[in-house]
Amino acid sequence: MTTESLIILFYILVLASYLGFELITKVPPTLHTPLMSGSNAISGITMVGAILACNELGYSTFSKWLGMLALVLATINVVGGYTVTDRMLKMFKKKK
Amino acid sequence: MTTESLIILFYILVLASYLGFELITKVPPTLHTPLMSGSNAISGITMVGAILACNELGYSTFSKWLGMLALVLATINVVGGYTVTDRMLKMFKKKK
Amino acid sequence: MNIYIQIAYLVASILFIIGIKKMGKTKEARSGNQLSSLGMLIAVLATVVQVEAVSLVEILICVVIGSAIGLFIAFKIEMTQMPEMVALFNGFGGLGSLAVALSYYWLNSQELNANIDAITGTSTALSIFIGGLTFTGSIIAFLKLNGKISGKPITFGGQHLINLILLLLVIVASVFAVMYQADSTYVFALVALALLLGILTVLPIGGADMPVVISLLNSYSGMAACATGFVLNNNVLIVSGALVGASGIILTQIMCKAMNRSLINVLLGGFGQTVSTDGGDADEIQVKEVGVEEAAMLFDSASSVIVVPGYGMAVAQAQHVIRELAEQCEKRNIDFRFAIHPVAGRMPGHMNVLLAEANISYDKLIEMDEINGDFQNTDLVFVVGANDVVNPAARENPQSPIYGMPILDADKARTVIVSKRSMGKGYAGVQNELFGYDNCLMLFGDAKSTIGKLVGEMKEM
Amino acid sequence: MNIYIQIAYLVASILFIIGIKKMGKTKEARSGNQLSSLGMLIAVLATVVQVEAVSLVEILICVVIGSAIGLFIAFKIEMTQMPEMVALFNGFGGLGSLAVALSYYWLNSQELNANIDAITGTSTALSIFIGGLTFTGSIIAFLKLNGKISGKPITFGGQHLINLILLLLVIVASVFAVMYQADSTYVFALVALALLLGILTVLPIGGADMPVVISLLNSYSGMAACATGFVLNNNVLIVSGALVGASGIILTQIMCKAMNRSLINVLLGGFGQTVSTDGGDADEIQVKEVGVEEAAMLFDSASSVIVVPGYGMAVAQAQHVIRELAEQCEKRNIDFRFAIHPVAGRMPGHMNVLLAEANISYDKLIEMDEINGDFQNTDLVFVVGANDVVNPAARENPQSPIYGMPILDADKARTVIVSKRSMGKGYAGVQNELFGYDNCLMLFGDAKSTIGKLVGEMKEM
Amino acid sequence: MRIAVLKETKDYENRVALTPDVVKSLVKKGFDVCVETGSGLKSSFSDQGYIDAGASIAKNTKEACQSDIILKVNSFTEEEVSMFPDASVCISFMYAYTIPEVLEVMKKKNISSFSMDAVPRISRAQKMDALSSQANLAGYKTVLLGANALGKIFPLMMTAAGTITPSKVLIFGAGVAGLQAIATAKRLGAVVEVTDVRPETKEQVESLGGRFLTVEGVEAVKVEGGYAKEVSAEFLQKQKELIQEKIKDADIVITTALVIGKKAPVLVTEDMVKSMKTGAVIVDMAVESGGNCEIAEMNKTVVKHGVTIIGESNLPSLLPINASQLYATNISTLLLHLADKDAFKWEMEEEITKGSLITHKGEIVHGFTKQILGI
Amino acid sequence: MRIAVLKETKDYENRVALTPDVVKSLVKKGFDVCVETGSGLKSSFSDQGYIDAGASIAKNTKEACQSDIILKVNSFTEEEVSMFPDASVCISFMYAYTIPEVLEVMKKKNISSFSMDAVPRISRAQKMDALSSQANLAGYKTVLLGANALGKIFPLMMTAAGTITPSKVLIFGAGVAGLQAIATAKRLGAVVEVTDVRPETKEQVESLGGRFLTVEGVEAVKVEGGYAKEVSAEFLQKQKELIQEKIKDADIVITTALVIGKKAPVLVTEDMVKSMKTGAVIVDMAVESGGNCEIAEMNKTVVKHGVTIIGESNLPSLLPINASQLYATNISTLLLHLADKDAFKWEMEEEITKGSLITHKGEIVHGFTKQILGI
Ligand SMILES: NC(=O)c1ccc[n+]([C@@H]2O[C@H](COP(=O)([O-])OP(=O)(O)OC[C@H]3O[C@@H](n4cnc5c(N)ncnc54)[C@H](OP(=O)(O)O)[C@@H]3O)[C@@H](O)[C@H]2O)c1
Ligand SMILES: NC(=O)c1ccc[n+]([C@@H]2O[C@H](COP(=O)([O-])OP(=O)(O)OC[C@H]3O[C@@H](n4cnc5c(N)ncnc54)[C@H](OP(=O)(O)O)[C@@H]3O)[C@@H](O)[C@H]2O)c1
Ligand SMILES: NC(=O)c1ccc[n+]([C@@H]2O[C@H](COP(=O)([O-])OP(=O)(O)OC[C@H]3O[C@@H](n4cnc5c(N)ncnc54)[C@H](O)[C@@H]3O)[C@@H](O)[C@H]2O)c1
Ligand SMILES: NC(=O)c1ccc[n+]([C@@H]2O[C@H](COP(=O)([O-])OP(=O)(O)OC[C@H]3O[C@@H](n4cnc5c(N)ncnc54)[C@H](O)[C@@H]3O)[C@@H](O)[C@H]2O)c1
Repeated sequence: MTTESLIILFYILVLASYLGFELITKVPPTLHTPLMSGSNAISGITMVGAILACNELGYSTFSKWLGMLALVLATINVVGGYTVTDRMLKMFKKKK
Repeated sequence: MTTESLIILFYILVLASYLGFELITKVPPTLHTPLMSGSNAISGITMVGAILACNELGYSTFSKWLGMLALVLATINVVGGYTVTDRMLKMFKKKK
Repeated sequence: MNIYIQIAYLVASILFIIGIKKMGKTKEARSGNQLSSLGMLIAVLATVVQVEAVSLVEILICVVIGSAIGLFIAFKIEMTQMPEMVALFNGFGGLGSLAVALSYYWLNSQELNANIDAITGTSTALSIFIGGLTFTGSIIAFLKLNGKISGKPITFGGQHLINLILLLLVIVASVFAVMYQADSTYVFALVALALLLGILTVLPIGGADMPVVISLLNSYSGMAACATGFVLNNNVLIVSGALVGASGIILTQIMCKAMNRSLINVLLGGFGQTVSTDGGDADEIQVKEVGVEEAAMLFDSASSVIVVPGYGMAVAQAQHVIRELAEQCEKRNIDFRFAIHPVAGRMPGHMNVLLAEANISYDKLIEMDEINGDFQNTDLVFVVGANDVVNPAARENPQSPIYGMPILDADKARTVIVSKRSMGKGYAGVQNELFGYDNCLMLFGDAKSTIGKLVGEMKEM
Repeated sequence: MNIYIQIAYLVASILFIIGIKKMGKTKEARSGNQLSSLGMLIAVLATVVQVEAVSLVEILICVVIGSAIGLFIAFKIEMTQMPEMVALFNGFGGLGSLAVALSYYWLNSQELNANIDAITGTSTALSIFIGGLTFTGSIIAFLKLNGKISGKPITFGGQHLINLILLLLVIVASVFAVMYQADSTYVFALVALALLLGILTVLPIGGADMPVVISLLNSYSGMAACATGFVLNNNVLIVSGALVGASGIILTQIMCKAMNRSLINVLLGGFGQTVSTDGGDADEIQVKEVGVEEAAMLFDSASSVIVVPGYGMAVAQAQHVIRELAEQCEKRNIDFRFAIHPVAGRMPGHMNVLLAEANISYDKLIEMDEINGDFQNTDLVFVVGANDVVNPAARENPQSPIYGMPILDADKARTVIVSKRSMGKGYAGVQNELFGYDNCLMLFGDAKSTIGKLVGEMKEM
Repeated sequence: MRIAVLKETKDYENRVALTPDVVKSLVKKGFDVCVETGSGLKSSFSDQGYIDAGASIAKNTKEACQSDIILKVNSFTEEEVSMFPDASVCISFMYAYTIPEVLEVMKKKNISSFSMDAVPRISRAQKMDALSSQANLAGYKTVLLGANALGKIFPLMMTAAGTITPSKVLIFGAGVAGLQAIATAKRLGAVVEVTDVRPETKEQVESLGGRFLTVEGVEAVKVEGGYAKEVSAEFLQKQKELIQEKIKDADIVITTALVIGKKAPVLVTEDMVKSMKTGAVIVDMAVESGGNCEIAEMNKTVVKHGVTIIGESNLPSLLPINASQLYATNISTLLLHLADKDAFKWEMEEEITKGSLITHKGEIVHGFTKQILGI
Repeated sequence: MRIAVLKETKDYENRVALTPDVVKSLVKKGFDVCVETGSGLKSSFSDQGYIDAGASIAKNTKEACQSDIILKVNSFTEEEVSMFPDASVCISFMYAYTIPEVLEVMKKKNISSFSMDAVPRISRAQKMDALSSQANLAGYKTVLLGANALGKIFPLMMTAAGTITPSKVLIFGAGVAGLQAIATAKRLGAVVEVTDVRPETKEQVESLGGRFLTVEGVEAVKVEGGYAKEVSAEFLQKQKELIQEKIKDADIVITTALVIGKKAPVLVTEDMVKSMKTGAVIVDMAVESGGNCEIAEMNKTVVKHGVTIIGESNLPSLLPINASQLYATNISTLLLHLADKDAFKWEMEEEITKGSLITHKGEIVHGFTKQILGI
């Protein structure tokens, strides 16, 4: 990777981080767990990386197997994470 | 410019814009004018562009003259803008 | 590009972000502005280093000239001229963007005969267009605020149609300028069109709306800088331009809300006139309104406050929220008292009954004779639903039916805020000139609900 | 890369941002989560399109397996097991990042024998390290919460020193792994070290601190994803990883504050035990505390509220803020009443006097006998400085000195919030078991000031 | 000039025209003040107090009357006026149209007289408005009298021995006295309902936490100069129906409805009294001008049909200390408006002078008085 | 069983032991209730009301007494007791140690008697606590009496005719009555200052907006079972000094300080009265047990040294409607605790029974009474 593109990625990193800070400045404690869980699901974005990683022909190589392992794990994280979060948040509906 | 790098610049654009939105969500009216003036000074960042633009040898070409004009104008914007803003903000100190 | 320069740009960008954030809070605004100017210094220095002194002398001369002009203007002007100055600077910034983009275009298309790719070309055109529009628009705004042009909206038939046509022409010119780079006609046409559109869109707007327009144009100048960033493939320009563009739009929206107009209304040629809302019963009195937030800031920065309650407080049953206000002020060590006029309300002791109900200590309630001398040393008087009892006509106008009635000299305070629902008259049915005084601000709305909001604001500060 | 795919990634990033923003607000949290999952779908689909079905079958199989496991776990678990599930998923995510990075490293260094440049290499090492740490740390946290490992902090001498040494070894291993890519020993050493560190750092932490740890590990897994993004030069990974990393850190900090611990304390090996603060006078009663914000949310989501005032309200002079609370609730159409116990306070009619002072209408005040049947259908009971008059011992414990005194059946409500300063006893000097009930939350602090803050929160919602 | 304060002679009168504090301020302004001995006793002001304030004490009325200006609370008697020096000036609550005989004597002696009850109710005269100041105190006192006579307490009280429901107070008329009565009854915790003929009083009543009983379906009542003018028969009929309904539940009824210069309207008939709860209380503030309650008796507290009816004619006098303080401020402010230490100004066209001057050098000059007396 | 309500015979007594409402609930529970004619008249309850509630009316005391349970507010007289059937049960405020003669008669007739004033003040007996319920009303009434006797108004009032400063009320004792007095005086707008020997009352006083006068530099007072025990001489001395200081400014002084079973402590001496403002008012609630004010006279309102001193011995009786309501709830709750419609339970070791039972089948069994009577 060139330093040029590294810097640009750095811009993105900094801006996104700052944005993350700004967005979560005052969350009520009731939302702590769902928020944690929801953002955890987002971190399952490695799934994208995993797909790229197992994009090789053949099952034979170590890296391919690793990629597939990664894909399974990341998928669990993504699917399980979003579903659990949704279940939690459903409870917050106003009881009438 | 390649679309590749365009997209990356776009990331930066989007993130920065969103951040701008987030930052200025609730400004008290008293700060409207100084805020306007201060961010106006920031937009004088074209000064950077202007410096790049007049980075040519010789005064003879049109583009060079334009670049120098731009530099003068942007400098006015930057220097005047920051100074005026500061003058305004000085008035906000608590009278005791 | 050198990595250190890139890092310098990144640092500058972060400083701009932090600066803007801080500028949204009264207490930190000044340091925010300083941080952002520091960021600018870093960016400029980095750029100068980057160009490696190829044409350092010219650059230096230009910067010195620009700085001198900027400082001169900045120090010469009166505080009251601030908004027009902002407009002027903003115009210069816009023209600067235009010049940079044009310079780039010219250099490549005419001088180097290189080809500008479509993306860069589009960015260039955008930069020229927005920059030009910002320039002339700002200048018109400047002239209007300055009084050089009439503040009245200057309108003519079919202006929306003309603007639309011009806009279409802009697009056409842009496309042609990118496609036929050898022919400089198109780009000059674009410049001309941009300048013209700036004039035409701002001219029809009334002087009262100018601050909104300036804020919008400010946002535009940010976008122009951003477009320049795309032209030069420069991140710091993009970040700061986007930042200014976005925060400018939000700011514009906030200002619109405060003026009770919709942004769409302003954005699309709506840009029209404000409907003059104060008519009729207010007779000739011209009042200044104040919003809840600003009122809260005034309380926050006062060191002594006197509340003048009247019949309207009783009607609104605002005594309890006023106690909260008192608590907020006491928390800030603001000297907070009540001036009780002997005939405030509709029965003797009306205010006493209500304030006692709200548990306000007796020793905060001061009689008229005792407190009248203190008004002139008071930062802020808050008149809540009182009218006749603070009407200076009782002192000054022998023709008035209330002439001779002793009143509370609320008008002598540094600032007066009056909370009432409208320009309605009091028991005696007479107009109150106090409301039009220079130091008087009207906080319209039912006393209980507005003061409730005021307290809410203060709690957050 | 195809521009459409890039745009899809951009859209996904934006959806993540909006999703996270919305998840900070109760009312919008669910739709926020849905938006973010939509973003994920877009990102994944775009990626699948990008890889152009080279190995579609395997990918499909993996995804199906992963989804099945994820869904199975997500639906099987009880609501009470949520935090440990989050930990488990988080661990999987971490391991996923590790695997991706390792795969990339292996592919290039071992299989393709290509050279990985320093920057990418560093990113890879970071990704492996953080991913591994996250994995084992999360698993330990999971086991602790699950009860499989004792929730007690497991400590041993010199653990900070050992951790420090391991960390140094991690750095060494990373450097070597990047420098000598042909030798895979280093990278595996790195993996082992990361896994070990994860175990060692979390093991000494008490079960009560686990939520903070999980939140922190969650933030780490975000960083791991971000590092993977640098490895693969993929923007969506960077944006979402950074987003999760930053918001996770902030969230951790907020949680620390709520638990009265400093983040530094947790971040650095401080990671220590919580000092058990509830001792002595609370005897055996274990109470659950609630913060002002959460209390505000509970009010917000209730449809019926009964306030039980007691002597503490009188002491705190909280009647006026309670009126504000009533106003806030009425604004939300919440059924809001007061249950007046005949001997609440210290004189007959004590509550009546104070509530009348605060201008609360007589028909909101309900006698004990009339309201006692309603508690069980009430969402929320707010006990303000009352103690004996809601003590279930009077009903249930013939040994209690207050046995036989009729009480308000506050405990029958769905949720009870009790505002008092401490675990102090009431007039009768007896312990109140209600405070330890499952449906009871304690809002400690002077009633006037806490309710004041509560109202402030509600106003903002 | 010398000012005299006469001792009140009327029954049930405890007030005094000037208090030591006010005397002191008048003395400071250069007046001589002479107070008849024992004038302030009933309102807790001793002769010594007046002496300390700079007044002299007159042994009897005659001695006191040797002054330029003579002050009193109640109207002067023939006997008193006959003791006045020729061409002297006197001020008091005269209700001049009720005392033609006294006016006769004044004519003989060229007396100029101002009446406190005739001071116009304009903004700038508020400080001299003794009607208001006294009505205000009366409004407070009337509630206390009623509360004291009632066998119940006012506030809602939830106690171990059961809940005591709040008392219901029904108030007729939301003038100065009525409003203060509302405020006082509310303070004590009662539920207060109010009726008045002037529609603008609704807002005022509500501003004090009272509930206004609106007489539905009748046009508004004309108001002139702040006073209610005679109202239509239809209105009164509808009002009566409303009252009949409400009065059954009332624990205390307070009537303050006056129409100036006329007999007070009858608002509570004997039948209504019969329909009331045993143990209820009526306080009739208008008893002096005929009473709003048909069967109220002046200066008596009677129990009829199980209802206690209080007919105090002089309520402010039951708060003599405050009542005298306020009256003294009112009368001295008027005096200082009319005169300085050397002489009266006699600005006959000035509004306050014109409004309050009853006789000038013996001649009746006051329009309203003339009109009623038919001169 | 048949319950009788006797008519009160004591002077200044307007209450009645049962109200129609309570009678109705007892009848529902299966009791027969018989009310002596005219019992409820003074508290606005007619015979007809009782009949409607299901009671029978007895023509005279004798007829009424032919019952199993006899209820009254005040203690029974020898004459009444001699009319009781043998072995019947009676309940009232007996203050048994003050009536040894009556106890003699009870012994002869094997009467069992419970005394309302002896009901222990434990949480579960709060509903039977007539001392509290009556003291509470007394606290309200005492302020009204004081306010009514004062020549001033309570609240601060800023009017066109000048500012009326708020009245100062000084209250001794913050027991049940004292606290209610504080609340009532505050409501009316007075400035309230309070002194008590029990330090924990400070917080209670402040919770009602009163200002607590702390006697500095003396150790705390012992409290037993909620009642103040005799306090040290040093404390009383310091308290006296404080009071001497404060009483000069007071407009109203209310004393509620009782020490059970003893003569009330003297808190306001004659010298202090002399130092007070003319026109001030003292209400002595302890006048029946000797008075907190040295020169108060029982059941009289006297003016001494310019100060009005009110010595009502029976304040609750001045609010007969509410007082009877609450008392009826208290006494019927006690009765229902002790008996059902068929018989008494006679759980002699149960705390409430034990505390309130004075004589059992003629024998005096009440410890405190025995102790005082020296048996
Ligand atoms: N105290 C007495 O004994 C007595 C007796 C009779 C007459 N008066 C007369 O009453 C007057 C008293 O003067 P004042 O200054 O107290 O009152 P005022 O002059 O009558 O003015 C009251 C003001 O309150 C405003 N208001 C009404 N409702 C409101 C609400 N809900 N929220 C906010 N503002 C509200 C009204 O303006 P908007 O409609 O614009 O809101 C009005 O201008 C004097 O003229 C006095 O002579 C007094
Ligand atoms: N009403 C009467 O006539 C009467 C007369 C005498 C006795 N009593 C007795 O008094 C009791 C009344 O019961 P209750 O439930 O009203 O009161 P309580 O049982 O005495 O409890 C009052 C509670 O308020 C809390 N508190 C005190 N100050 C506070 C503040 N500033 N902010 C928040 N909380 C505060 C205290 O807890 P913390 O210290 O932890 O804050 C205390 O536990 C009964 O036992 C009754 O029998 C009543
Ligand atoms: N401008 C001033 O400064 C000033 C000063 C004092 C009073 N005022 C005004 O003067 C007015 C009269 O005050 P007042 O206390 O002397 O009034 P009042 O004694 O003349 O009458 C008392 C009230 O009784 C009402 N009333 C009359 N007939 C009635 C009926 N049939 N049923 C029910 N109510 C009836 C009247 O409307 C009035 O409100 C008030 O509006 C008061 O605010 C003005
Ligand atoms: N547990 C219950 O349910 C219950 C019920 C009713 C009353 N009580 C308590 O019983 C206590 C007594 O109440 P009470 O009204 O019968 O009291 P009380 O009539 O016996 O005495 C009145 C007050 O006078 C005070 N006093 C005594 N000597 C004094 C002196 N020299 N100077 C100043 N003050 C002096 C006492 O401390 C007391 O506060 C109170 O604490 C009350 O709260 C408890």
